[in-house]
Amino acid sequence: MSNVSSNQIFAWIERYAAHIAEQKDYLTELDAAIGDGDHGANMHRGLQAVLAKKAELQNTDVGVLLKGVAMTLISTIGGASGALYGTFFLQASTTAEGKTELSSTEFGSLLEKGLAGIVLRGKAALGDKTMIDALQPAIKAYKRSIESGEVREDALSKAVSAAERGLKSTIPLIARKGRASYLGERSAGHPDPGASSSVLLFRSAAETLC
Amino acid sequence: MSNVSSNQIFAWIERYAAHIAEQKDYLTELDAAIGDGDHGANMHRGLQAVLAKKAELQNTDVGVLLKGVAMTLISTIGGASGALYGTFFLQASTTAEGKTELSSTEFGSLLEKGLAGIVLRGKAALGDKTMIDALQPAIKAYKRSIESGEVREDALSKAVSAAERGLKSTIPLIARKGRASYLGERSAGHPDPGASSSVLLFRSAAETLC
Amino acid sequence: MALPASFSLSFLSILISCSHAILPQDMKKLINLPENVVVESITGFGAAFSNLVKVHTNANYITRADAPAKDKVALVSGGGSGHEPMHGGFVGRGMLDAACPGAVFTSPTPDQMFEATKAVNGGKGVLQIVKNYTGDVLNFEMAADLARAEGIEVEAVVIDDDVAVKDSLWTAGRRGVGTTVLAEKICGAAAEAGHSLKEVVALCHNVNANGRSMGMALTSCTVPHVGKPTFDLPEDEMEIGIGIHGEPGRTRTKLKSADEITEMLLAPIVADLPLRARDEVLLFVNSMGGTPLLELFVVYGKAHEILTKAGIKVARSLVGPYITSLEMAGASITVLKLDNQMTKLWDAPVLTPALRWGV
Amino acid sequence: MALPASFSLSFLSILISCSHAILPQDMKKLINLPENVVVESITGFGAAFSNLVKVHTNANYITRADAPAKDKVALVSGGGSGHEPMHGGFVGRGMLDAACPGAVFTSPTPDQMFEATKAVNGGKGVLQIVKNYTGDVLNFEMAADLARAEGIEVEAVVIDDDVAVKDSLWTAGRRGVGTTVLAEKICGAAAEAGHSLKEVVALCHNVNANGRSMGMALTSCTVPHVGKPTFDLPEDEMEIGIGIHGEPGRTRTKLKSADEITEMLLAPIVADLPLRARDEVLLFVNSMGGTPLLELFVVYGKAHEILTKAGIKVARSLVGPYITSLEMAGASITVLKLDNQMTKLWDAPVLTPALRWGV
Ligand SMILES: Nc1ncnc2c1ncn2[C@@H]1O[C@H](COP(=O)(O)OP(=O)(O)O)[C@@H](O)[C@H]1O
Ligand SMILES: Nc1ncnc2c1ncn2[C@@H]1O[C@H](COP(=O)(O)OP(=O)(O)O)[C@@H](O)[C@H]1O
Ligand SMILES: [Mg+2]
Ligand SMILES: [Mg+2]
Ligand SMILES: [Mg+2]
Ligand SMILES: [Mg+2]
Repeated sequence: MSNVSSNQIFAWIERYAAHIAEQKDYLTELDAAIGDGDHGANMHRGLQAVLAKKAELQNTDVGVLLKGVAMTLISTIGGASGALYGTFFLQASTTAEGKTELSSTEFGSLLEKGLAGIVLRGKAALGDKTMIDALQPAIKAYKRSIESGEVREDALSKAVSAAERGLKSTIPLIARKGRASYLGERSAGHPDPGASSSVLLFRSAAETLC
Repeated sequence: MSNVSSNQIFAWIERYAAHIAEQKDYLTELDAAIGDGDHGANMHRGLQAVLAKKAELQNTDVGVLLKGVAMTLISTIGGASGALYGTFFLQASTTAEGKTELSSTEFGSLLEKGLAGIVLRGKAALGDKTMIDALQPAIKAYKRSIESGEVREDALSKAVSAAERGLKSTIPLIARKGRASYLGERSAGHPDPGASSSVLLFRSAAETLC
Repeated sequence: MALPASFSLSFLSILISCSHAILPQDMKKLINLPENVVVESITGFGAAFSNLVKVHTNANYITRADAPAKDKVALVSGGGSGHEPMHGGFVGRGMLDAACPGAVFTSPTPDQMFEATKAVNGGKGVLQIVKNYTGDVLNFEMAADLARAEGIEVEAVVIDDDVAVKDSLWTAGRRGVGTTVLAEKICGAAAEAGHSLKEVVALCHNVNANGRSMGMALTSCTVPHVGKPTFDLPEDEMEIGIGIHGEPGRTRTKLKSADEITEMLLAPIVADLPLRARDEVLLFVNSMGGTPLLELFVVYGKAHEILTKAGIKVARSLVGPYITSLEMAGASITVLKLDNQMTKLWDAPVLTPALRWGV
Repeated sequence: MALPASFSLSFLSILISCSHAILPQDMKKLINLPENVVVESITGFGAAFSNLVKVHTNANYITRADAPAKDKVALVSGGGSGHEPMHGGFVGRGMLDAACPGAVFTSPTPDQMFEATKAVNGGKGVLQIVKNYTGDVLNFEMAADLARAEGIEVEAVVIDDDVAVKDSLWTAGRRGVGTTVLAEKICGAAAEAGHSLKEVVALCHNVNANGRSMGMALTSCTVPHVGKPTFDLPEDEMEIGIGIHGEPGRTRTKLKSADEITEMLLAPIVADLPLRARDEVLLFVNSMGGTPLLELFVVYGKAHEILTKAGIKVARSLVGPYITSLEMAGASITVLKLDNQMTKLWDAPVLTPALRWGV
């Protein structure tokens, strides 16, 4: 199976922007239920800003590309998701400096590094009802699949399923991090907005990186 | 025909308070359409305050009684109607100093003096779309009836009809005085709130002074 | 006694149709009983600003804590409640000596004004600053009669600056709105500086002659003792030229952008004054209550830009909720053409609950 | 590529169901395009208060007109827009050196904070006053990293005073609300008086430790770029313990009287601090935006009465819309237990668009 090219990585981000654009009102509604009703608008603002930089982000190496994505998200989103997704891409970019393509395994390491950044910055753990509940199982599923010799297409497909299960698992949880935590028990019964946008991140990957 | 006693005058005011209490929301609605939506509340506040002074207002002469009504309305209503109805009763009281009963003719003079006070204070004329449009024809009808030898019951009944016609006549008018005047042409098509409360004043008289 | 048929049938039936009970619990308001709201509110106000003002709940009026101020003209204003911080918030050094709050949106009564006048009279006479509403004018006149009967020199200046209303000798004339705040500040400074009653009266007329306002509403407000919105405004409409008591305005139109609305408010003001290039003005952009500062500064920014582009110098500014209509969403713009005296007096120290600088 | 069935059916169908276009004309707001509201608003703000502040629209931050102030600790704060006058209205002598407004109800970004920090750094270090929301905390942390990398000494104090939220080591902890305003005033005075960064940091922790708040809402607000109310609140209900971004609160109950609501807000504050007879406090009664002063003073009056009856001395007060949630109707109460130092610093001169005294 072929490597992931930097053009594909850009296509991934572009697709992610498209999914977010389409779902922004829904994400915002999820956030209104247990947060402050801006997650969709936040992500949309950030990803549109990334698209506006298409010229400078295309046709560079993956490191420069992802660092550009990170800095743009950080400087245009604000809010928890700006810092966290920004950190994800910033840390991810450090694994791809100078590279114009990545093996499936390298891509897995990239994801893992990104997630580690989120955990370090946000200090949340699995089960706190955050984006981590979608990201962590998805990345784990991807890695296990690749390690067991499956093709990237299958690995990504399994990652999407794992992310979705992770998202679903957030529904009954009582939030311990982020704004939803202020609600205490009233946060139970709602899916986490950040976990929803993370599902879309993997969905975009499955649609573009195979 | 018997004279009007000071007890009857008090009964008139009491009845007026009852009518206002019943119609206060309607008067307020009329005022909301072309004014500021407080005429019912204003009149109600004032007349309830008068009722609260029942002990000191009953069993005095008509002059003291009406002066007490006037001062109470003036000090509790505020707004145009407080000053104007207050002035009406204040001026009316000056015609009845020391009297414990009034002939039908004297009662007519009392009304006329009260109206003159309103005109002097508010500087409005017939057709300006104010309480004067109900009061003036009502008082005229009363006087003419008494002068032509009819009994007070009939004179008051004619006064009520004249007040009602006066109220009706305000509907198409463009207001030239009071808050409704700010509306210009948009004030046409609505009855004047003060003319409505003036109809109730004569209705109360017809119900109590015969 | 037989009532005429027309009365008992048509009139009565109209009259009775609409009455309904009002419970305070029906209203989204932080109040107890509607009939107590003004007294409870000014009591709280007095507790919060006891260093600046004194609240008298016998006749409901507010004076400077140090009243009567000796050897200065005293300024008394007042009007219906629901326009806070006006007028109580403007009582203090360099502005009003007393304020008389009426029931919500209802003029105060002569006895309030009379008591306030006696309490602040320092011997140099009393100026009543009256907004041009029949109720306010008539009640202040009655109060002035009472005060004069006790030998107090009283003059009244009626503020009528609302260009939404056509001015005419044959009507009640224009309403008094935003310029009132500016007149109270400027005349208060003049009184503080020792000007005579005659001079302060002339100055107040001058401020009124050079101030013009126009307002608009996006939503209605609800008067506590009424319990439902004063008027209905469909979801996609606004009212241009609204009064501060929810009186209907000039026109009702579809919602427009802040820039367009700002132009609609400013154009008649500029035309009516009229303003010319090189004039210096004070630009006062006021929230009707429910419009947040975030939006108000958008309007201010546009108004500032329009005036500046026309060569008019915005020399002074006031932005915020100063003459409000309870929780009504909307804004008004007031422009005051300044001269040197007015600018100097505007800048003079003021120490009140709602406006303070220079001290 | 074949997507798993569960995804394309259940998940996707939920996701797509609710999207709809938003036109600004749908909203009763004085704005132009929702995406421009913050920049247009701070531009207008800058024009109105050009003598006090300078607005930088490159990275969206507001500094004192005379920044950087030499030889004093600089105070930087910020947060989502929609809480005006906080924080921009508190920039000026004796309070903040810079404020960073984010999008409405969204934390600002690290580059705004970084630019603001550089612009106000006077060499004695910079204190970030941060309200405890994950977004604010994380973005301020990133900004601090950037500033420290350039050799600027930066400390952060996180304000978490909202007793509506249960505090815990395992969660994001309590929200930062009303005490933020008091901390900015008190620490601003300390910085002005020449205190070191270490001292101002300690003081800020002390203010935070002694301040508690709780808020409630009668109505929701509408975020411009969302276009509809953040939450639905039935006509006869209210939300107790609401956050300043429309986050749901502790409980939703039937409407109650102002007196009852005041007790519901004050009791958990008094218990949590805890307050005892003879304590001296600053009582801050805040409007969420849509609640008019008339009502706010009713709440203040009751809160003052409750505390006084409990033997607690209300030594200082602040009443008004200072930390708002756009046009939300409701109020919050903050009580700060005072010591001599805090009282002295509270009284010290302040000259900002929203708070000024002593100068
Ligand atoms: N400490 C944290 N660690 C990881 N993710 C978090 C944390 N706090 C919040 N999140 C995620 O951020 C999402 C909210 O993002 P968003 O609404 O854009 O920001 P904000 O909460 O500042 O409004 C939550 O749904 C959650 O998934
Ligand atoms: N100048 C005037 N002369 C006579 N009546 C007037 C005048 N101005 C107003 N009114 C009457 O007062 C009524 C309004 O009273 P009210 O609503 O109680 O006072 P306000 O207008 O101060 O709110 C009007 O309907 C009108 O009949
Ligand atoms: Mg959010
Ligand atoms: Mg009225
Ligand atoms: Mg009125
Ligand atoms: Mg947010």
